[in-house]
Amino acid sequence: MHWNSVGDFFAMGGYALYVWGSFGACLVLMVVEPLLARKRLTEVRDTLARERLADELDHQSGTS
Amino acid sequence: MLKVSGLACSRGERRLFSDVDFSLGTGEWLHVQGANGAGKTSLMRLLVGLSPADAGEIRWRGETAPSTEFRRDLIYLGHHAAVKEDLTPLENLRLATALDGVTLNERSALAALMRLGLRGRENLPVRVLSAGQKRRVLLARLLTRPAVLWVLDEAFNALDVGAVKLLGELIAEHLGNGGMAVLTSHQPLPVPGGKALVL
Amino acid sequence: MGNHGGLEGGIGVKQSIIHWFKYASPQSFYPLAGRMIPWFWAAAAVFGIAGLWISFFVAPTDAQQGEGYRIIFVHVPASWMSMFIYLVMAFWAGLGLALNTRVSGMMAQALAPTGALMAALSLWTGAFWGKPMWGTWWVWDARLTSELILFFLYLGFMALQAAIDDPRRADKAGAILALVGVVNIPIIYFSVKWWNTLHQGSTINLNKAPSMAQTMLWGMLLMALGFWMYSIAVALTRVRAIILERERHTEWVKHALE
Amino acid sequence: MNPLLATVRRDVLLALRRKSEVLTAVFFFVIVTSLFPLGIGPEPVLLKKIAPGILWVAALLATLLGLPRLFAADHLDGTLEQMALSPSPLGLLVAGKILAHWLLCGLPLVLLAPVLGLQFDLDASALGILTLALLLGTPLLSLIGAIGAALTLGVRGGGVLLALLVLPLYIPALIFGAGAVEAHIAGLDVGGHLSLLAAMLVLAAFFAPWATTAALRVALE
Repeated sequence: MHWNSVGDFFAMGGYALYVWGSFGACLVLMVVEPLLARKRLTEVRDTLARERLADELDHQSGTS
Repeated sequence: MLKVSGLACSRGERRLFSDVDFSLGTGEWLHVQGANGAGKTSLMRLLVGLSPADAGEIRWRGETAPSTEFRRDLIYLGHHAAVKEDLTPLENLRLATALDGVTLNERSALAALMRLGLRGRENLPVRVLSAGQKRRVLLARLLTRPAVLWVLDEAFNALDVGAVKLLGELIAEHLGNGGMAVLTSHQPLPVPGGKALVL
Repeated sequence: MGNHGGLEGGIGVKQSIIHWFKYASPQSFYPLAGRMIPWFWAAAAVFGIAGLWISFFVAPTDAQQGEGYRIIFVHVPASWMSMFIYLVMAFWAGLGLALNTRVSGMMAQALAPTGALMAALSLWTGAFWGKPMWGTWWVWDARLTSELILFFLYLGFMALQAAIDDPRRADKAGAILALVGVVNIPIIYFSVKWWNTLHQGSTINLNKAPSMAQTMLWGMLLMALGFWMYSIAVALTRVRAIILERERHTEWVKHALE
Repeated sequence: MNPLLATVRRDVLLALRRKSEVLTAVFFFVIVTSLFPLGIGPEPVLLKKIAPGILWVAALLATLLGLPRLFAADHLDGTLEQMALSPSPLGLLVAGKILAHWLLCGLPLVLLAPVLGLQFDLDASALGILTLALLLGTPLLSLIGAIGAALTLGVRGGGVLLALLVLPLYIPALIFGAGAVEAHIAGLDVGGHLSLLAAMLVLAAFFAPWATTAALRVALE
């Protein structure tokens, strides 16, 4: 372990902007992308569920 | 010679038709009927090999179509004019056959255009012709190449009475010489006999 | 006789593989992907945490670049993945074109955004590495330039697929483009490299990367594995969405969601 | 007649009947190259240095300008369907169309380039290398461009999409084409550049018509 303190760790020997800028961007994008993929999946599922509900309602009222 | 079995086609999520079977021998023709959107044009495009079928098989002379031999035996005329407005009927006809690898001499080209009633218009740009006359330029192609199978999609549309009669005669002649034809149309066709396929 | 049997067995195996590809249906792939996703997430987390641990707490400070070199632990894996994903994408696309399997095209489509993201991350981290090391955000170095072009290829693939409404047609057109891209990637890479050496006087030599210590290599490998697992997990999530979007009117989708 | 030559004859004849379409690309090439000195300043040393790059980028964009029309007209009026169903192999007809595109769009650029090079103070031998490089490079641009044109046929926003697909693939041609002239000006050997351009041309001549044909069949489905 070559970091003397937490502040030392975050300072990254004077390269804080560049190191955290890189790792931060990776972290942010790699959190956002799965969330977007997940959202796309849930949206399709919701639409399909709503369609099925509408079909069932049609069925019950006998208008289908 | 032409044998179609179990043909199926869907557009997007809609199934247009399935289990289409028919066969044609020399001198026979098929009238494909059906309402708008029933898939007549889709069937024709499938038959000539422009789009792939979901299921089924097309055999020509015992071999699976589309093959080069099948294309040599085939003339397909679709909805489009397939005629260049900037060229004359004569140039259109001769260049189109040249693309097929057939050399058409000027006399035969003129004869074909004359048969279709375009005498005197051979060297005018197609741009100045009427819609019916443009259609006749396309139909002249039927006379340029000895193809056995004619597949004509709505060929009788946009034709005047005289041209309808003329095309009927051409088809009858073709069948008489041992040819085959597949036609689509809403209206009754001026060609005797024929099998019917309703989609 | 034995020889004959062996031959038949071989053909049988080959046919069953083709059979498997042909009928690797969306219907059976959808639940399978759903079951696999958590495992890939877990693997991504394990490799990622281990990789980060080595990146920050085990790998020593570099003699020339100080702590700044630590960007290598995300930059190199992102670059590797961006290239690797393009190859995998082209493989699926080609398979779809050759065998007409439905899942292949969906896989290619699901991989493209992740590949583009990796290329973008590689460019971004490259710029953040370049600034402290050479004093500029961007140099027309061979590697950065070809990464940029790879990013453009991803964008083209995605734009083409998005512009075609019929999914079957979009898959085929995308597949042709991906294959053309695969043929071109080595040509582009070597031409850019040559161009760069020709103009060496005006640019900075990027090959002064820190000499690789064993621990650094381990860190990079672990991070790369983490990125790999991440990519698979995201692509599988996306392919599930694509399967549902495309197969929404089939019977099995109606049953699958009940 | 050979179907390939027949296609070339047909496309050239059509272009001669409608000259404006061919001339647009040529005018574009002339105007864009002439704009650069106005934007950068008339200093001969600087202009000479950037001339190969500018002439090549302008040639690339001028080629791109004509590409959307390569198959569009034939697609609209149904001629493409007839070509796909012709007894002649579609690949041969497509090769003919690409050749015609080069004759109508690439060759004029090659012939004009030495004249435009004079604006940038290039000497006679540099102009010769420029022309030679364009002679090898412009067919390559037509071949690669045809793949993009076929892929974007009948697609929403086709023109912009075409540029996005094709321009990255043009980069090797740009690098070696402009590089040849730059190397010559710097007093280096240009054989390597030109033979690599030729090698890429041979590769593209084999693969591009095939890929274009596959893309056209997809577009016709």
